[in-house]
Amino acid sequence: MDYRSPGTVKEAVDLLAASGGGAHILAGGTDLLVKLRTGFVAPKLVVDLKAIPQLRGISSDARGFRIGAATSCAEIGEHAALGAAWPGVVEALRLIGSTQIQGRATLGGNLCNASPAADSVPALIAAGAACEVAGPAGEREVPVERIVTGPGRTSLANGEFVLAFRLPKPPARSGDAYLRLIPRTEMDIAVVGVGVALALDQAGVCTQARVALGAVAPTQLLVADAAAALIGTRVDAKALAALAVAASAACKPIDDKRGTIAYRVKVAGVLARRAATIALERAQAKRG
Amino acid sequence: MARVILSGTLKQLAGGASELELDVRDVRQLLRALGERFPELAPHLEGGYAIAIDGEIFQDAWFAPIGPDSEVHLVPAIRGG
Amino acid sequence: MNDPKPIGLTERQWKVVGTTPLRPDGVDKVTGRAQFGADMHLPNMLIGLVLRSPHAHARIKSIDTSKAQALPGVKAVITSADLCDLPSEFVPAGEMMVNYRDMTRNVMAREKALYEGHAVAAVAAINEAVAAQALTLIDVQYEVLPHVLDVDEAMKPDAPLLHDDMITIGVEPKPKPSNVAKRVEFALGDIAAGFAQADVIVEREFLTRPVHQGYIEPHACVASFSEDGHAELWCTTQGQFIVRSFCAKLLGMELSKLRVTPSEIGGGFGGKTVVYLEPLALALSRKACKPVKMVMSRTEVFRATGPTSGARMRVKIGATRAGRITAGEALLKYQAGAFQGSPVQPGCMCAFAPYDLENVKVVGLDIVCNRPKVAAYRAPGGPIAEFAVESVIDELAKQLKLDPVEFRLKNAAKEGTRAAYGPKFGPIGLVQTLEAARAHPHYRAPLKPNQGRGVASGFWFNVGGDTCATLNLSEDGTVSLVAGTPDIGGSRASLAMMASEELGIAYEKIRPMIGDTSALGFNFLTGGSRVTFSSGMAVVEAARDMVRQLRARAAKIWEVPVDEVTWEEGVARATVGGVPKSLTLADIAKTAGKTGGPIVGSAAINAQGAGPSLATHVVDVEVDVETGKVTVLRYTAIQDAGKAVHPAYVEGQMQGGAVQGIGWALNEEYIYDDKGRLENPGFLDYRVPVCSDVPMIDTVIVEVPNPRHPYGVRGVGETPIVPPMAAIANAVANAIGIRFTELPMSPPRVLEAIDAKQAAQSKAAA
Amino acid sequence: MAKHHVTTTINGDPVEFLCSTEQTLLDVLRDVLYLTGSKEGCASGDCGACSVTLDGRLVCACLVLGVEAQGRRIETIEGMAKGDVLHPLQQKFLEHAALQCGICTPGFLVAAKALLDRNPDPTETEVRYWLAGNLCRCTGYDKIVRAVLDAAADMRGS
Repeated sequence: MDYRSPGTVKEAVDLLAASGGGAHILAGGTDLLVKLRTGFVAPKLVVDLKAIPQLRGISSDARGFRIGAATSCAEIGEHAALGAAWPGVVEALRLIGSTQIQGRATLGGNLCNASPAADSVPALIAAGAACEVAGPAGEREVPVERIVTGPGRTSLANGEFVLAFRLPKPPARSGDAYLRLIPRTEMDIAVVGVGVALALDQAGVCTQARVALGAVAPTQLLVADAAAALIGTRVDAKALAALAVAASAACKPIDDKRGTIAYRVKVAGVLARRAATIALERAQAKRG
Repeated sequence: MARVILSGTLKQLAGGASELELDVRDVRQLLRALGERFPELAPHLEGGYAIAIDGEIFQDAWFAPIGPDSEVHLVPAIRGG
Repeated sequence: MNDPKPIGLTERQWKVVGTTPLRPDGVDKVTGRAQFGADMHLPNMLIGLVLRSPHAHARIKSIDTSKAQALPGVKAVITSADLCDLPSEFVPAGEMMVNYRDMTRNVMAREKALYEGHAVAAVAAINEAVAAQALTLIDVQYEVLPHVLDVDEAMKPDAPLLHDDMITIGVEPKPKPSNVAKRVEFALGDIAAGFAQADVIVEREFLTRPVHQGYIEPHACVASFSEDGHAELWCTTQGQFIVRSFCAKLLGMELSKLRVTPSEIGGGFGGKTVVYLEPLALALSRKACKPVKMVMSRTEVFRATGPTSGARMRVKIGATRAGRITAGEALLKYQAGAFQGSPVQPGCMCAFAPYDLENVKVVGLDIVCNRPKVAAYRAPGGPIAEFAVESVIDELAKQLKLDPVEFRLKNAAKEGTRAAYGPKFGPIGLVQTLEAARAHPHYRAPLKPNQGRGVASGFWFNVGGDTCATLNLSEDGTVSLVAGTPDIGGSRASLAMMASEELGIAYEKIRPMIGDTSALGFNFLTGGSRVTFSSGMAVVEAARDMVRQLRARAAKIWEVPVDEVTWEEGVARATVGGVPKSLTLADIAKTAGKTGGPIVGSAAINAQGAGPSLATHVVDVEVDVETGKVTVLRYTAIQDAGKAVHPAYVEGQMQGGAVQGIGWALNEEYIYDDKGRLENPGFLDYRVPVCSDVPMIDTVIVEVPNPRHPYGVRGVGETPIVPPMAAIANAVANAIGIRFTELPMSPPRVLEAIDAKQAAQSKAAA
Repeated sequence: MAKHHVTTTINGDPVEFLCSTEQTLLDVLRDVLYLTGSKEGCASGDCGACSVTLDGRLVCACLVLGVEAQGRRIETIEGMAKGDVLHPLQQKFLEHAALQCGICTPGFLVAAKALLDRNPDPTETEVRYWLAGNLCRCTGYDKIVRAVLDAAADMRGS
């Protein structure tokens, strides 16, 4: 197994394209190294993307925020402006693993590992985030929810990788939140994860909402019915109850070692309600 | 004569005898006496059991004294983690 | 730091015992210098790896190692043919009764692989990569057999048999072969008459699942066999002497040809009282004539070592309206794993031990199934049975409208009480722990909705056993202390403290170490909460032996009879010709060569008289009724230590045991797929408590001295894991009105029960 | 596949080593450089016993490739005491009896130091969540948390 650490996007694209699928991308390594150790993957080549400047750091412009795909969660969590704009996204990515994992794990890795339970993904989807994707055919922008196609599978073509994440500027009077259920307080994989982003008009009526669920289907789900339950309401108890029902109804989970179907379905509704309540409080707090 | 009490599995192996009086002065004499009276019991006594003499538990202690009025229980040896 | 102030009941004025000096091995452990099992490197060392069965139950038709053997860099390949086969009989090994037929088969499968992860072959090669490649070249032909994982399935008439010749011991007439290895029974009084006197009877079924000891350090060893048939073994173990016994037997060696040196040990909790890698490393080294290092991966630790039993139990207890228990009955069915030897017997004995009962009957069954052979885990057998009993006790108290502490006090065992397993107790401290619980501010603190408080008590025997200790007096008056029980939690400190107390010299003047198997006579292992008790007793005796010699030397120097020489606070004194004379220990040490030679105090004992330790725990929980998640809010552990030599380490045992119990109660379990393969062999999905899961664990040390120990010591290490499961179940019942009889109380299980209760309520309302 | 030649800094010292791609930083520290203070408890980032800092960031050495150490700055438990002076955390762990078997101790100390370097006055909850990636099976965490809080107080005072 060889290791390369290209310094430019082109070099990385060429290496990956030339490997014909025999290469594996290394970003934070928190998933890859475990897979290497257990023999789950045995690539001929590991391509470390962390030396490419475009994949590192956080910047903002008129469109919003750009987060390099290989930026560690610890670094992202320390970015005050991002945390103020998208607290739900930041709290989600701060939940990925321990402090030690935070020092290494990246948003690009969390997404492209394509686990249905990845914590950052429902929050990014709810926030309407997109990926800058680089590849042999050049660069393109793809909504986050279009990347993962199934457990361990993505829509990225051979030689493609995620360069960065684009988060829009949050609308006025908006808020987002992410909640997950794990058996312990830390160190677990989400049994259910729910990201909610919503915006209110001046009267406090919800005008926009996005609700995304994790760990309840082969991919994260963007649930239009759940959003519809909030839009046009004051996010009151009745709307929240309807949201919970819609979230639960959207689940297509499996029974596995981390949870049962019945449990995931029920808790998805509970967490959707609780996350929406937090998002609402955050949106209201921005009113003044 | 010491009062010797067998219970559970040992009682079964001793053909149901639960209590007997034995003229023994220490643990080794006790084990010998039991083994002679109940040959089925003998292989189980070697190491697998502790002897409680008047409430105090002895393990692997042949010469622990047994008094003439002692109450003696055979209990499974405990090892712990 | 918080200064532990035990509730002391001893009269003696202590100088060192009861203080909290820094541990002698501490600096090595905070700087990374301490050498644990996997830290040993030798020149020319090979790396050994194990090939493990992918099947839960399979006949091994053939093993072809020729391709692996031929791989460049491979130095040795072994199978079960390289270890001795031994007859099925329980023979004494050191102090344990061991069935070597089972042990040799557990270490390396012979006729059959009996669990997923069962070792079937091993290789030693010049590095890990070559060894790993060699494993893939070993061709094992299996005939996969139906498997059985749980006791109920294993007891069905048509269940697949693990051992075709297993006849249940303890049943007459002899039954036909089954998976039930043994039936044990303990009875007192007349159970039917007892229940006839009861006004209230509670009977419940319980289910617990196996839990792993979860030590952070995986098993590891280095073996080095020389061409002349002598061998050295370094390993992480709770007992270097039992490792020597086991390995010598499995390799067909004389004991004197094998020296075992225990490394620092990274946790054991009972799980390092057996051998796994050690005989394999020795056999590989014997073939390769080079040192061989073997270290388990975490996955291997989960698939092939530990755990303690899962169990199916039925418990029935009756009591009068006045709150006196009239009868207790239990049926305990424990998983043994692939070979007989679950801790069901001690489980039976512990079940009702905290209570003064006239009528008791406990039946235990030891049942094999296609899981790793269980190993001891902290108070082996006790926590399982006492979870069931303490849950029923709580329910009875509720039905009788009695405070649960009050109900326990009405029935608590005390000095003179006949234990359910036969003998009468000496002085024990259950009543004191219950009274301390009742008096604790925790017991009266207010609770909010969905919060509940639970109480449970626990019992463990503690043990003594073969123990040696040596005190070598150096020329400068310092002392090196050699003990034979690996230090798993600070025992070098407590042993040095006892030597200091007895000799009357400063704690810092005594350097304790753990000897290898050539340094001392036989020592039984670190386990059964015996180290501070037994090695402590040996150290005190060795110190007294040294003091006798010191007084004799002083007497010679002063030319007075020895009985005129006193020893106090490290100084020999006598009045010689009307003049008071004194010699310090250092003075005598300086001239020891001239007065008769070096001074060595030693003791070699079989420590008897271990005193049971009892505990009462109080816990507050909060239940998230929408997700089923249980959070521990507050925890207080109260325990009788006899005498706490180093109270901070006693507290540490209580806190650690409580948190292990919290894990057992809430989240820890093995998850198998339908082929009998473990799905969660790692710390990600085998969920031990993490730092943010738990609150501070308050402690109260009670001291009811053990009259059989010179300082009153009882063991303390095991009892703390006994009460937590029931205490938490009782707290959950008080929080949400639902009684859990199944562990762990994980969120899906709790939510399912809450939903079922709500469904039943709305049905009743409709 | 030829081995990689890696130049790095460990505990302030320049270090060179050879490693294959498969070898983790933990493998290199323990088996190549004999810095065995970092422990392997799981090799999957779940126990924290191999905690080190990489350019000041707390990481699990088992989840870093050895070759990634090129040009980086690594701190391990072996670099924590300065000469014969223990770090306040090391001293407080001893005073509070915050270790029993001691296998997790190096990882806890490295992790706790990384916390106090960033946050000199953490709350109990912050300490507990920061250290949630470090498993201890012996102590129940109580004395560890107290030791960290006490060390923090001491370091603020000095």
